[in-house]
Amino acid sequence: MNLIIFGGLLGVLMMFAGILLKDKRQVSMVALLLMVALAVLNAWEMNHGPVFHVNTADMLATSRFNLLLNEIMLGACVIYFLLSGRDIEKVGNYVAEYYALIFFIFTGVGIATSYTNLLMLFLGIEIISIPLYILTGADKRNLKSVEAALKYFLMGSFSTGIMLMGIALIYGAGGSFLLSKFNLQFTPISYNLVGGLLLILVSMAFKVSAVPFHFWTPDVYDGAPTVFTSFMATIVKVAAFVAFIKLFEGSYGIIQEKWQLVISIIIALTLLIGNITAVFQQSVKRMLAYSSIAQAGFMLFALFAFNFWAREGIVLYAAAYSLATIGMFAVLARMEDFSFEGFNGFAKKEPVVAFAATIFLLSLAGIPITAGFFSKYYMVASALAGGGKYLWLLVLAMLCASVSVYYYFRVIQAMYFKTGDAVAHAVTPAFKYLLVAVAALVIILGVMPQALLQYLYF
Amino acid sequence: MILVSFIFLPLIAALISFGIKQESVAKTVSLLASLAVLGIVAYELTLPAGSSALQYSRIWLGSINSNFSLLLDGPAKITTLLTAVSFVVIFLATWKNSYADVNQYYGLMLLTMSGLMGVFLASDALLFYFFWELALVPVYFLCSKWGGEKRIPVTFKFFIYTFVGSVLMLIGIIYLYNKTPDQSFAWKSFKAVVLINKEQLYFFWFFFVAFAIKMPIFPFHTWQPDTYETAPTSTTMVLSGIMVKMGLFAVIRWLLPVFPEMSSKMGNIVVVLSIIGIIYASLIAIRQDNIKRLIAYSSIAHIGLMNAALFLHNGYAYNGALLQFFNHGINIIGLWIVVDIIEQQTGIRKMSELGGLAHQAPRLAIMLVVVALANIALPLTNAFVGEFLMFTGLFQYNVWYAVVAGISIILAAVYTLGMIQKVLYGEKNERFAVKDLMPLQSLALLLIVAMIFIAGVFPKPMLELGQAGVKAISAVVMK
Amino acid sequence: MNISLIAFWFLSALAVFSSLMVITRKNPVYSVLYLILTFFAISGHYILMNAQFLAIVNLIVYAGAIMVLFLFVLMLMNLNKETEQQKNKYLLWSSAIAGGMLMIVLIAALDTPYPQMLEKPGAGNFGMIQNLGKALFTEYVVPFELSSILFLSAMVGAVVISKKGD
Amino acid sequence: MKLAPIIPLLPLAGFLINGLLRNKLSKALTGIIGSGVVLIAFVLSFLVFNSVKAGNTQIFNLFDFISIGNLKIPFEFQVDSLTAVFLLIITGVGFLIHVYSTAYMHEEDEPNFARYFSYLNLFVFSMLLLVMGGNYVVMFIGWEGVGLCSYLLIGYWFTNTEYNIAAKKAFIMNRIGDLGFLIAVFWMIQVFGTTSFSAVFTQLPGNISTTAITGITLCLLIGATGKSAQIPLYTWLPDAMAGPTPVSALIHAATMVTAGIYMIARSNLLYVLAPASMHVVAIVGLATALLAATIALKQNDIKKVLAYSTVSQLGYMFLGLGVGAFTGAVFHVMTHAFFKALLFLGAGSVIHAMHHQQDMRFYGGLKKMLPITHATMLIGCLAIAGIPPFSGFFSKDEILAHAFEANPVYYILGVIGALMTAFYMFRLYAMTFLGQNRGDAHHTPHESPKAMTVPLIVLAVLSAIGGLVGIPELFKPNAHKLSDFLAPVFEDANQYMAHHEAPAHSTEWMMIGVSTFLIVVVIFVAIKRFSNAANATKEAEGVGKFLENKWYVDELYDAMIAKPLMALGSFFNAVVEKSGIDRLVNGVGKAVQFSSRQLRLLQSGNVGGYLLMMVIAIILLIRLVFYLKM
Amino acid sequence: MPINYYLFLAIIIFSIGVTGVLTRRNAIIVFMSIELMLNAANLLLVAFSKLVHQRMAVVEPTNLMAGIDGQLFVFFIMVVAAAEVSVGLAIIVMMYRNVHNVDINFLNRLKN
Repeated sequence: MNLIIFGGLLGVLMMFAGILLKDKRQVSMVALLLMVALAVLNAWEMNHGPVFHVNTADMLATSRFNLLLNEIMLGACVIYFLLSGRDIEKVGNYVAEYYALIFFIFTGVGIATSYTNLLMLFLGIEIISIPLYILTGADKRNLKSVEAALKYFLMGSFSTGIMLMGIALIYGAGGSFLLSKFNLQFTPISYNLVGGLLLILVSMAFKVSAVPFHFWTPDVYDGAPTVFTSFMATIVKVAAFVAFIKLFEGSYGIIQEKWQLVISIIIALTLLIGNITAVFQQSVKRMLAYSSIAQAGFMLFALFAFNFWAREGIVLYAAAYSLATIGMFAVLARMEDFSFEGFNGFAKKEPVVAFAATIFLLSLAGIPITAGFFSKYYMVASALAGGGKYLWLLVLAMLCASVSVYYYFRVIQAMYFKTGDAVAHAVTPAFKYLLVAVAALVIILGVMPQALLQYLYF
Repeated sequence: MILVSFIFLPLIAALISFGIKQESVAKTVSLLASLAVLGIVAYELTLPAGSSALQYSRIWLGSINSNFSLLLDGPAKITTLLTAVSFVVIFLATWKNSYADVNQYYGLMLLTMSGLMGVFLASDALLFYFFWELALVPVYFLCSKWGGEKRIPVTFKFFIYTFVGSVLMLIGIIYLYNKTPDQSFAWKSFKAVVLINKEQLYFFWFFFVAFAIKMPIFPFHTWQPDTYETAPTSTTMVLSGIMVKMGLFAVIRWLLPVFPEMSSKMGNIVVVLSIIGIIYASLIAIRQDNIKRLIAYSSIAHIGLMNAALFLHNGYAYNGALLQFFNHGINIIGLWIVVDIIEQQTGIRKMSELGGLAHQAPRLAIMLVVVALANIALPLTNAFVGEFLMFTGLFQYNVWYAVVAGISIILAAVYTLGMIQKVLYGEKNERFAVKDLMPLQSLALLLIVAMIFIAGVFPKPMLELGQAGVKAISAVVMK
Repeated sequence: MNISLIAFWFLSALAVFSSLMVITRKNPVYSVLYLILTFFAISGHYILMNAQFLAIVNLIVYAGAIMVLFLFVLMLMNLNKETEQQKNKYLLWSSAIAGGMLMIVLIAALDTPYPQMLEKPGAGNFGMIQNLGKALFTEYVVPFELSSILFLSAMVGAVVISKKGD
Repeated sequence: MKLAPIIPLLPLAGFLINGLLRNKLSKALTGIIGSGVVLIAFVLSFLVFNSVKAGNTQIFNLFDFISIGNLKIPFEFQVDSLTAVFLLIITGVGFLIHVYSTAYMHEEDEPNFARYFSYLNLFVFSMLLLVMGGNYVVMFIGWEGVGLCSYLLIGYWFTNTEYNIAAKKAFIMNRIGDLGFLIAVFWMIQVFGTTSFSAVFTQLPGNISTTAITGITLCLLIGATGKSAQIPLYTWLPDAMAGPTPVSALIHAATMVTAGIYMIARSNLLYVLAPASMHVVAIVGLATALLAATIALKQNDIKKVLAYSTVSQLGYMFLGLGVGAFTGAVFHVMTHAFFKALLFLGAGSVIHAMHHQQDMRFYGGLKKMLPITHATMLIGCLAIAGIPPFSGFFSKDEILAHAFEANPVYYILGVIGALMTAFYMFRLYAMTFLGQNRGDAHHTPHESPKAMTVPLIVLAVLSAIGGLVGIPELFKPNAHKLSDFLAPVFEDANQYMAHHEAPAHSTEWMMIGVSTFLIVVVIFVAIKRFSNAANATKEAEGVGKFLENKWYVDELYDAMIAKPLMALGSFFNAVVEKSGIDRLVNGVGKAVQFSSRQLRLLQSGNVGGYLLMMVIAIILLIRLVFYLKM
Repeated sequence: MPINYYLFLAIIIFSIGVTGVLTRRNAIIVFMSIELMLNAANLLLVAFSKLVHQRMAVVEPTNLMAGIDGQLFVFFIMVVAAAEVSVGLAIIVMMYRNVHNVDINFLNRLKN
């Protein structure tokens, strides 16, 4: 609740800051402070409840689960500001506005993670999407950016249309928009409801870029300014996932068999396409775009069987994935050349940065001692907890995981084992220390995930 | 508590070594660390069975009930001892080798050591898998950074190949976890798992393939010769001497006790595979001109025999295999040391281009002959007892298997003597000047030779180390 | 065959026809005009279903504001001639077929054997503005407020993107 | 008697000292150490011999070698009369040959000289281990040990590649035999649960299946054929002549090659209980004896002749074992050790004098120049030819007599073999010492130093009178010392052996007479024929060529076994490995890359296409959910 | 009349919108087709809200507000649509500024 209210307020505040402060650095500072404040407020809500008590007419309901996930996203965003503030300033003149939009997005995140009413889901998703269209197109002179914005916008609103159709059908079936009112009990299950759920599934799958609704992802991630790609690929994606899970955790237990089949197909496709297509990419940025699809495939396991493992798993995954990806993009944004060759001999030039990047890549690949291992582990475990019915899916997932090793390690090879002169700009000591700190965080999570997971309880 | 130091001593040393810049200091640190570990291991071995210092456990992941629990049973004793000894010897033997970024090199070596120790000690499935992967990563860096030509693709193949194997095992682990009575990863609970036949079938193979790739046994072995050839020699020593034991050890701790019926049902297939591998690898070894590849293939043959022995459900074979864990490690490391010295000095791997070294480096020649003869299990060398017992078991399992596998004894003689002849004998070779052993190298090799003969003449202590493990799982192993 | 049924059929036919026109006209300006026609038809349906307020809003917001905006943009870019080049034939046809398939599949899927009947219009006046207003400012006040943030961000975005000078 | 375990340790010590200090010690010192330890060992063996004669056999359990569960294989020694005999032969002959070597190897520089002696000591150590071992495993240890030493000594001049190859061949052929031995041991462990002689034999005959015993004995026989150069594994021995001549004398004539006989004699009880194996042994022995003899007829390299004669004599010993004449076999081992060592050393002396010329076609007329060598070698030739009263006569006669009892055909063939033996031995004698010198004129060979001639004389004496320890019943009742001495070892066997009635004395006399007469005739023919240069140097053709090329057995083995294996190896290496398994593995990776390249094309960059695919996906999903009944 | 009529009508218009999106290349027309889709949803919602209303009227006749939320949802959809249109047109204008073209396939740098 705090997140929603203060997200909006601080957003407005940012805009004023933009008017008052001329220096971009200061704007970034303010943004950082406000984001920290937002994180603190959310943390406050975790322990002491919201600041303002609003009667939401049971359209919003917070739980420890989604608050923790919000906290993770906020924390990730703080790190994101720390690492990439400089790059945000480089994008264009409207730095304050960009920050403001990010705050607005967080309002949307707050809604999308705590809605109990499809109207709120719809609003939340829109409040997230619309600023993103803009951020994607923020680099106005760059045709890639423009193209990405157009594609993202058209396809995004297309999926919105589909979602609305779905909501309408669900309303027709249940006579209400409340998740709690999905009265599927009476048989035969209303066709409208199934159709509606299906269409919402499609649109949400689009938001989390699950195959075959992923087509926007590589182009948009590739075209958007790298900083905002990083933001989209991590925080927004996690938010979308939480929304997705909330939508189904209540409803779909009833028609699980069908849903599991559908979702298992989607997962399989996502893993296959995501991983295999990433193998042949030439640009690291685009490779990361595909890898984000692949990672989504793993996160989808949380929907596949929403149980204890999935709850803990998605939390862990959100943290691990966001940290690693943000870190990796932060390094990438500093690079002269985004292609794999651009990383040749990077370890010689910037050993510290290269080391951190290696940790991030290992984490993405899911190698033990990094957070990535346990996040993947929990996901697989969640799917297996229901028995070996979908063993083929797990085997596939694991094989894909080993395919993913291929393209992540290509970067490591370029950095360490190939000779070349990789050029990186503006690698300040502060930046290095931050990176190392993030890497350390990744490792800590990888060795004792409990440190994070414990917040799910008490 | 002491057990923890097996893992963390090398780890800390590794971190220190990463920090150090001077070459000599880094080397000293690693040597001291390995010596310290050796000391501790030796102390642990003296402890009576059932002593509290032989196991350690504390909560790791409470919510999923996985503990950081270590156990030093018979097989673990042998493998940990092997690890400790080998690293000391390796560091001694390669003391004079110079590497770029030497501190990183030694740091990674120590990381590998700690990972290996973890694998051998872990008595918690998740922890085991954790270390299983962990031991692999530093090796990947070692091979790809300091290896020979074609190192990057070769190492990459090795890494992904083994990775594929282990991820399947991960599925198995999780599945078994769900089946455990008390929902825990503890070794005990895993042994208590009851599975229906089909599950056993699947997950037996999931586990076995992971281990088989690591060992490696036919037909999962193709990564191995290339990797041994390209990897820096001291890494190759670790790979061939210790890492292959990971797979065999894992079979003992995680396969036989967990899938008793299936491992006796499938035992025959595994044994046949191994025997095919033995002959196959030996025949290929005969045709090798590259000395490193020759040793690689001979190693495949030996590993195949050990693996077969583990699945015979026969006490003799089992003991023999355990004994051979240690001895094979020592012998092959000895071989690599000699090969390394030769390559360091001549830069040649092709046996056809070598020759006549016995004139220039008699001490080296003697060492090579001794180690090579140990490698073909000549009596009174260490390998003899192990192979003798394994063959005894194999014979009792199936006469014809024993006879076929026995042919490898002859083939081994063929390629080993061929190697000795091509490398050492013949006219004095004028194309290169070879200096004889340096003091440290001699020391390392003398240690190895000493172990070869001591273990060869008095195998009893080592056998008794293994005995404990045999008793521990005799219920499953000896039908 | 009462008046409302006739109205329904007429409006439906009009809506479908005009929307078809929207997507088939070469000249974008025609498309816009047909779209407005469609909106009128749909508003008519709203009235048939006692959603008088929505009918008006639909006309004002959509047919009025949004479509004018469209027209405005079109004129601005003077795209009011048939400049659009065609997609290649296969893609075109496959797209058309896909759309048709979607329709057929959805209808087939959602067709219920014994559908409920809608009463004649005029029964009850719950679509009137006072009811809507009451609901909007009592239980739907939170989304109402939040939509302001949506507008705010949209506004900011529009400014950021389309402001001249860099 | 208590000292018995010391005996093997002495040569071991010698090996270590000479081996480790090879750069420090002077030749003299090395020689003294090398020979000294063997001498001491000989003395000790003599004490042991006496105490055994007093009739006590003893088992020394040194330490547990292997003990798993109920399988206990201690490191134990067993000393009884059979062992004692071999102890004496090994240490005695060994000592003489050590002494001989000090002179023969004198050109070598210190380190190699020391290396040579350390190898020699190591060999003696292993051989002692072999004969003293109290169970088959310890025996096997010695068994492989001697194989190793023979490998090292054959390849002693490692600069020469042919020698190395010969050494390798010897070791590998032995290994083939060893595999048989090992399998026999495994079998014993399975059947008897132990490998100690005492424990095994006490279980016999018991209710052990005949198949088991036959199998075990046949496997042991394979081992024996490997070590004792019998068909089919004999081809290594002639090549083994690459080694220094004293080595040939010690290893490839006197001691190591008799290990097989020792082993079979040791397991006599097993063999007796497996008549089939006995026949196999006899036939193998006889066949080898004849084959080798025929080949020896046409060899020109002096050492090759002796080598084949060794093979042939070993064949006789196997024949003896096969027909149950265990004592005879051991007896022949002893006498053969004497005269064959003598002959080899003599040949060595000749070669030494002829500056390492080994081809007899360049000898001739050395009688005057090497008087001692000539005299001693003549005795040796007479002994091996079996002229009474030289030692060879008694031992060979005993074997042939038993052969006759078993089967007259054996006897006939045996005699033919004996005739050939006499022929080629005196061919050698004549070509070497008679006629006129065919070597290069301008240097005259002269007699070897004392260190070489003294052993020759000693051995000559032994081969002259050595036979007297086994005078057959025929001449003088129960004067057969050796058989009395060995009786305890073979007594159990005798009671299970099929007893043939001994032939009448008259027939025996007749047989001896005839055979001796024929032999004498053959000798004179040989001397007559090969004293003149023309015949000596004549190129062999026809059958002769065939024999000179050793029946092309080496080529046969090469074509039948070695080449196919090599081919298989290269096939695996080139085809199965590279383009089979490995390509499969890489193929997976390639497939992924390929599909990646294809899948990229889905991402056409065209919004319409994307949306189209999405819509199609939606349609399929709806189809799936609504029309898939679950 | 049966609710299905409205259901089908909505679906038809929706599908026409989809077809438009798929077939046209002019960004603005594509966008208009999307608006068509939204309106189809609106129509359906209104129809259902009436249905719900009269269903509830049977259960509790006093509650006049029953089913009102359907219409309110339509209201919000219009709100969002307006916002989207503003941003969307802004983006299209931006594209036009850069390349003087509104063909969605004109910009095709990002692929594979």
